[in-house]
Amino acid sequence: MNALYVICGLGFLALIAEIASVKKGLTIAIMAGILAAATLVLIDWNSAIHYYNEMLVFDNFAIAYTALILTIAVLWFWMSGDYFSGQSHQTDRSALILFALAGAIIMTAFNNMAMLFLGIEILSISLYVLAGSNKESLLSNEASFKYFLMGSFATGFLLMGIALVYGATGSFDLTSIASHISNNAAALPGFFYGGVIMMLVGMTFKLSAVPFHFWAPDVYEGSPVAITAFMSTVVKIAAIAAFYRVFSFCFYQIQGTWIIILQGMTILTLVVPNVTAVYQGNVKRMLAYSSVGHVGYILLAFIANSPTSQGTIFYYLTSYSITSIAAFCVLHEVEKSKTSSGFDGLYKRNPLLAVVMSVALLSLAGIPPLAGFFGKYMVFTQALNNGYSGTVIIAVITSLIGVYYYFRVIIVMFVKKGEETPIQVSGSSVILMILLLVLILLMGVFPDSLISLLK
Amino acid sequence: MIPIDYYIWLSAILFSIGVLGVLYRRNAIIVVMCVELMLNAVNVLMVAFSNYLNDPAGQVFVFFIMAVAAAEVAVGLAILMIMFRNNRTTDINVLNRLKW
Amino acid sequence: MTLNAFYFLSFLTVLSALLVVFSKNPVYSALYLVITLASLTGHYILLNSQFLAFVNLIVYAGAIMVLFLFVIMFLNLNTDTEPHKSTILKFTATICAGLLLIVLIASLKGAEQMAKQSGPNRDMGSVKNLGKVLFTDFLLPFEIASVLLLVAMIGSVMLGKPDEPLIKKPK
Amino acid sequence: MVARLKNGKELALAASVVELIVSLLAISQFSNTADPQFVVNIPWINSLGIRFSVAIDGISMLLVLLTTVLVPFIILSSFNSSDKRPSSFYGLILIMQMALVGVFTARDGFLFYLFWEMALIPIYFICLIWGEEGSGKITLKFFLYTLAGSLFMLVALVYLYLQTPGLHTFNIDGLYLAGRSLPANEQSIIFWGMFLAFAIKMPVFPFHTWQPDTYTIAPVQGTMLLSAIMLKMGIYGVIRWLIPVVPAGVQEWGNVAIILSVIGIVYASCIAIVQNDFKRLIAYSSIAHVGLISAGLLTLSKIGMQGAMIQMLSHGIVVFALFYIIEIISGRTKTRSLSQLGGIRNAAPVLSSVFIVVMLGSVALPLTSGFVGEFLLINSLVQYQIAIGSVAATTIILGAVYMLRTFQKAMSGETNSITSAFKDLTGQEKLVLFPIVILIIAIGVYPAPLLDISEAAVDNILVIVSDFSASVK
Amino acid sequence: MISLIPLLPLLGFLIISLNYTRLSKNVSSIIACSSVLVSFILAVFLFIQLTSFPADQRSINVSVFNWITTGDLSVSFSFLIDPLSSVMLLIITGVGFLIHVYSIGYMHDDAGFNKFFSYLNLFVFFMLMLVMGSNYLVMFVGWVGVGLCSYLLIGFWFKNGDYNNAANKAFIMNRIGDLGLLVAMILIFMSCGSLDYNEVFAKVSELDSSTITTITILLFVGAMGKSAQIPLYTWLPDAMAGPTPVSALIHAATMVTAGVYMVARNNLLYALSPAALDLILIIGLATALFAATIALTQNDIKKVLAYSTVSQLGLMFVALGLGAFSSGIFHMATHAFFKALLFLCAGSVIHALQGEQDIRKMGGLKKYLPITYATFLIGVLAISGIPPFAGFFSKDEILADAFAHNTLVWGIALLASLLTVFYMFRLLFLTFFGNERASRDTMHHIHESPKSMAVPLMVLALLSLVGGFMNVPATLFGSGRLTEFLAPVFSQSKELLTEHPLSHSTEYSLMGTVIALTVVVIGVAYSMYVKKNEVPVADGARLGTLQNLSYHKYYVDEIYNTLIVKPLYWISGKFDAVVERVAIDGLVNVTGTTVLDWSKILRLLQNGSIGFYIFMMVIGIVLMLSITFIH
Repeated sequence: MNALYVICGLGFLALIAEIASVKKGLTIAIMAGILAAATLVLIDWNSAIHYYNEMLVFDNFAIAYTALILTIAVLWFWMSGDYFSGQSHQTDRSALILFALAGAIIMTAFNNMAMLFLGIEILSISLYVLAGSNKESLLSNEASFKYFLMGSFATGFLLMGIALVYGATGSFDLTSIASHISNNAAALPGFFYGGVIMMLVGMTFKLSAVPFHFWAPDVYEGSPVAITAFMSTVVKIAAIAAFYRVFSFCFYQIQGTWIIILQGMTILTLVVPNVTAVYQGNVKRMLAYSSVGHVGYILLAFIANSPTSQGTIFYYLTSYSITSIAAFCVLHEVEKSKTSSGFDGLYKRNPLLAVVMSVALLSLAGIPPLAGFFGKYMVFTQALNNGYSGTVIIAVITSLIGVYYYFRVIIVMFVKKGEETPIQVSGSSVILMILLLVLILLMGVFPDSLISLLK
Repeated sequence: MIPIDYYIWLSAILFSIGVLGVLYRRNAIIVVMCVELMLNAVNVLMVAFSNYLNDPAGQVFVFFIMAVAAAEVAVGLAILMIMFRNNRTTDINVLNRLKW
Repeated sequence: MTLNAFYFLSFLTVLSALLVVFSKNPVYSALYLVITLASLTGHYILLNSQFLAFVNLIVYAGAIMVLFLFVIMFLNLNTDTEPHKSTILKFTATICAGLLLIVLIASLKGAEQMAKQSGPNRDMGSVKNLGKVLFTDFLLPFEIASVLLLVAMIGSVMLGKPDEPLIKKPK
Repeated sequence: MVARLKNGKELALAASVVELIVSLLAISQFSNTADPQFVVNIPWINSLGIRFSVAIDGISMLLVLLTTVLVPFIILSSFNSSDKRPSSFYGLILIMQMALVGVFTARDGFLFYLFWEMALIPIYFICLIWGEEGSGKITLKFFLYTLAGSLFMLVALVYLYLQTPGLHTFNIDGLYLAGRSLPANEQSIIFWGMFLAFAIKMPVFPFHTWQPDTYTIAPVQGTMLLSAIMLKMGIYGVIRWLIPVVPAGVQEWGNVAIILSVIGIVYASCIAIVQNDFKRLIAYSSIAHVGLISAGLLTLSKIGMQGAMIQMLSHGIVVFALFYIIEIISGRTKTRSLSQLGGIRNAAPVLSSVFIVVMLGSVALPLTSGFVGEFLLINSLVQYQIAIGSVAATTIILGAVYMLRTFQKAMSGETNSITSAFKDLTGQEKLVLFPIVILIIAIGVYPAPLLDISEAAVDNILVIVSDFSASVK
Repeated sequence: MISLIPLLPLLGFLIISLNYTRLSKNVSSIIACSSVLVSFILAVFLFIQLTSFPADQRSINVSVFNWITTGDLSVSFSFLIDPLSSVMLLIITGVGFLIHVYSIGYMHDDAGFNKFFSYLNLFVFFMLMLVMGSNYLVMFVGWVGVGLCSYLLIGFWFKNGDYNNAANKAFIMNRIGDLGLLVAMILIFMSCGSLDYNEVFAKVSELDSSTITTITILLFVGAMGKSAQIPLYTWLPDAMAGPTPVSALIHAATMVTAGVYMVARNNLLYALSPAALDLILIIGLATALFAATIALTQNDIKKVLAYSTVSQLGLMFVALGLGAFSSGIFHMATHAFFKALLFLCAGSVIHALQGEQDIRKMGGLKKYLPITYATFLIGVLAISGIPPFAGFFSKDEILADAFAHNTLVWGIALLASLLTVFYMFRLLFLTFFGNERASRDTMHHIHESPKSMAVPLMVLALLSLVGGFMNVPATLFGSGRLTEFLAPVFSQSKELLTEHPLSHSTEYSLMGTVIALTVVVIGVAYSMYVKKNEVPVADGARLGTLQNLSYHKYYVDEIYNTLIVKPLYWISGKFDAVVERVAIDGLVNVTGTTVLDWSKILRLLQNGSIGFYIFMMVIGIVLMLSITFIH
């Protein structure tokens, strides 16, 4: 909760900075503030405090996800410093990002449908704007509008679901809903299940699970790289946290009604984006598809007995996010260099970028001993343990397909001849990339600490 | 007293009309309006339930929905303006530079 | 009596909603939407939620619709600028929405066996009552909603305001 | 046993020599019993039942020895390579060595898998970055193909892991027990899951098509690593992680695997006969040799297993030398096409003599290293089934056919414009090749010490299998 | 001491090959010759030692080290000296030494002089391993090793493509034989649990006859390859590509007789398998006759001798097939003398004519090369079986055995040996008699061979003259010393095989018949090639059908080429081009391209149109709701 205050406060501060014209060092101040918020949230570990009439519950789940979101946010700010500095609307952008973070934190900690709804909307509305923040770019514009239109369409379904669930259970409070379900398991009206499915639609839209993923590749491609990175990391974490809260904490008892749908969606989410990504020439768009594909693995862990998969999902998200940040960091640097050949022969132009990108891609592909491997490994174990052998085989095949498209980028970087002009990378980016590299390796070599955290 | 399922049907019909509109029209503004229709379908259902359950929380929720709707419309129309500025049209199908 | 009113209002709502969708002229669509909203206000009154009814009228029909109309006027949209959709698309759209409706109706059953919670409470929809709930139970969402509106404001301004020059041109 | 150094070739050479010395020290302290020795067993990922558990028994010892002996030579062999190799190249080789040693010593299923994959990464990059034109597509195919196999192995391992009682464990003994307690049909599924990985790595017909292309385009050090050491991972996997884990599966399907391997012998030999690319030819010959090893191994006889062990060493050494000779020849003539070569024997008698010895090792002439293994393997196969054994034994004819053809085309005859200015071996090349030649003959003449090392460990595995069959009956 | 016998040539090989650029020709020839000579002396000592033992104890077993030990397989590197191997040792080292000495002169001007001697030494080493090994595996070492040396020496002049082909052919055909031997060995190990001769022979009587037959036939396949029997004989004539001393040593005196040795070594097994013996007999007869008919029309001096060798080897196998193992060994020994002599003489002729090998371009060399002529004549007489030359005794023994067994066998064997007489005299007459057909230039340079060549010729001639006396049969008032000496080796099989003793009178009449016929044939040859001065027609001229067949070696090479070699290449090519690239790799690639194709299709879903996206979403929602509804 304190973290939420700090983040919102930072948001206002950023707005005031506009008026006070204190733009220099704003990003660093924000990073420091986020770090402080992260510390504040971690202090409450194991306390599970309920705030404001059960509106928010900062249990360990929420704390872990909030801390993760904040950590990734710090890394993100570090990476995308030049998305702010020297750009127009610097403070507006910072404030929007911060409020989006606030929305994300709400999404991890809500205990009331109202908070869920507001959290999602704060996050979404900020992102609609941020996706279009590159106003001259037609693509950014298009991405923004697509995201907005489809997002609000999906919101309609989410709301419809909330309304129906409310009608059936008489409450917006997750705890009461859950207890109502367990008390009246037999007497729930039919429309309640309809409501649950509609909520499923609304939430899986945010997750970008197939068939509600169509926005994702387009929006990711069109948005500025920094925002794409933000969407595929922070937003994804928040969406999954919210999804987990609703469907594992609240609707777990009626799993029978939605699990089969989710299984179907899982398989589709594994297959469709991974297969589609194979034919992509654009690294950013490829990463977008891959990001959608990774949701499939998380969903696989989720459908395989969600209460025990907390640790798995958290680890997967952590490794995925850190790796993605690394990948986007390189992408950002490459796009900044404004050379036509993109990733071609990157190894010759800047070995560090190529190595970091390779490690990131290897991790995303799930090659040991990197972070991504353990994520996938635990997902597979989880699923196998719960009898999802067939789905695991599909997941194995899709991750092979994944290797194919990730490695095409690697090949291009190392083998293809491109421009020879070296790419200059600023010192802070170098430090960041090395830090991320170390993190990816460390998480791969010593995964135990993170796994046991949420066991 | 009007049975609750009437309201559910009404809401369902209204919601479907909203969806129909989103699918049917290509004019972005109308599409946004149709989304508003969907939200209103939810509103009416929410109020009905609230009344039926004798619980004011439902009605309070409707306030939030309205607030969000207003915010969405504001932002959406702003985006739409930029889009019109860039494309000179509000046809949503013109927006397909991002694909494949 | 109330049932008749309900039928009438429902008829009006659905008809005007359909007209929103099918009107060629965006201005008409917007106006039909106003009618829809107005009839929904009627529903709210029927449902004994007077405050909400007025808020609905003011916020939706008043504020939001004006915004829509303003944009439509501003962009000078009319029947001529209206993009055309092919018949097949229209047909499939109708089929799709119809299917959705059927499925919705089919799955939203079970309300008839729900017991009414207790007699209508005259005060339930009153300003006082709602205010109490809003400022006690739903205080945090209320505050958060302000953040939401702030976000929308910043966003709209940011999108609407022209970019300041990135680097000041040297003289 | 683990080294990661990244500073230039001399340092890399030094590191690998140090490893060689360490492994020689290890072998001097090694007692020829079945027990795993030099055990390191520390907890690693507790929550998943994974321990960092490595140890060396006779089987591992031989392969560790092979790795540590060959890597210095491989590094040395690159020293006068025409294009300079940066230090990252050597770094990758050393990482590869670490992973290989890890594979051969791991006593934890997960650790095994981890090292298994880790070995793949450096070799992939070695082949990709320093490979010939068009390496991208081919190495990707290689990577995907082998990864596909190993992912199925991972699934099989995890499945076994989930069968272990209580808090699951990846410990080798736990997995052995878990595997053996499975019903026969499940064992068969596990068998295929794991055998696929091993078969692709070895590679066994018909899973071999990645191999000739990859060998051909890879830089020669990559080819050496791949063929001389890495394919032993597959064979080792069969010995350590297949036969004792799912004995029923092996009994059920071993026959099919043997037949595939034997088909591979004849098939690959035939293809080798018509190859014109020197490297590709040796690649196919490698498939043939490995087919014999895997077939002999799966007869589950002691002779077969011991033959496989000794043949692994021999094949590693011989194939290393062959590829090095190819590298020397193609480095000087800029071609690997046999039809363009010829008459090298006139100009380079030392090279051709060395080639003769290596060739003899390859065609398994008695008193060369190849013979001992091949004799034992064919022996086990004939005992298994005379028909299969006889078909497998045609390798001694077909091997002679393609190797002699190669020798004739490359070495004999009149010199031509390409080979007339051929220089004989330099001192550094001799430094690599002479020890190898001595090894080839030494192992052929006196293989007993090597056979003794693995004897007890092989027994151990066979006892597990026979106990299992006894318990079933 | 016993280990020294093979070790010395090996040392010789190592010293020469490791220093082959440094050693002068003299030094290396001295090292090579002396190593073999010392071996020979040692062998003689050994022989004397052996004869001093009582007959049933003439066997020395020496184990050097444990070679391969794993499981129940235990093979040591060990040597067995018994009468059989002792005789072989003497032949190998003795004839080997002579040929070494001869080579000093013959190869004197060759650039690969040192290499040649190192190979020769290596060959002697392997040949000694072959005959001395006390188990099958050590024999196999020698067996394959001599094949290798044969390969190296046939392809000695490696610049010539044909020579290389010949070398490859020899090696590969030998490999086919090796395969048989290898499988036989494994079967022996399977059924007897050991590879040691003594242990195997002790157990062999317990085995069922079908196993023994399989084993023996497979062993014989090995012998076919090594000893150039039908159908694996075609490499031997081609092997004449090697230097002539090689032909003498390897392809006449020693290596090719390894098959004979091996069958004799396994006499017990063969005695237990009449079927295998019959097979050997048939193959031997067929080879003897077949090769002899080919030799009739050949014009290359070495080719004639080569076919003659094949034919004589066939004759040896006839003896073995008849169960007359000692006769076979006896003929092998005498054949080693006279065939080595003939080859060396031929080498001398070739040397004198600067490499000319075609007998159509020789003639009248009698007066230019008197020593060569004389020794050659002795050789021819020996091979023709003119008493008292060596060949007479050995051949006669075989013919007698054949007659005792079956008249038809005798008839064919006799025919073959008469043909031998004819072509050998044809060779003699065409080379040394008649007109001088060589070019003037060649004749100008003609010279008798140097001493180093002449002395071995004379020694061998002497041996061919008197060699037969080591085993003069009782019929001719001898004591059959060789047979007696070898008896312990064959004692067990002797008991198993029934003998058909011939009366002395029958034997006398047989001898008489043979000698008479031989003289007639010589007369025919003399009239044709000396009186009428016939010279074989030039290549390409029309020949009679039979002549044509014989001249073209019955087209066997061509038949093999069409039936085996070409199909092998064809199928290999198809494997490579079709099965590998199209089928297997194609399948692999198709899995890849299928994903790509699907990717192309699936990305069309992402068509950029919001309307379409929402359509898909709605369809998804409808599906989801209906699934729940159905639930």
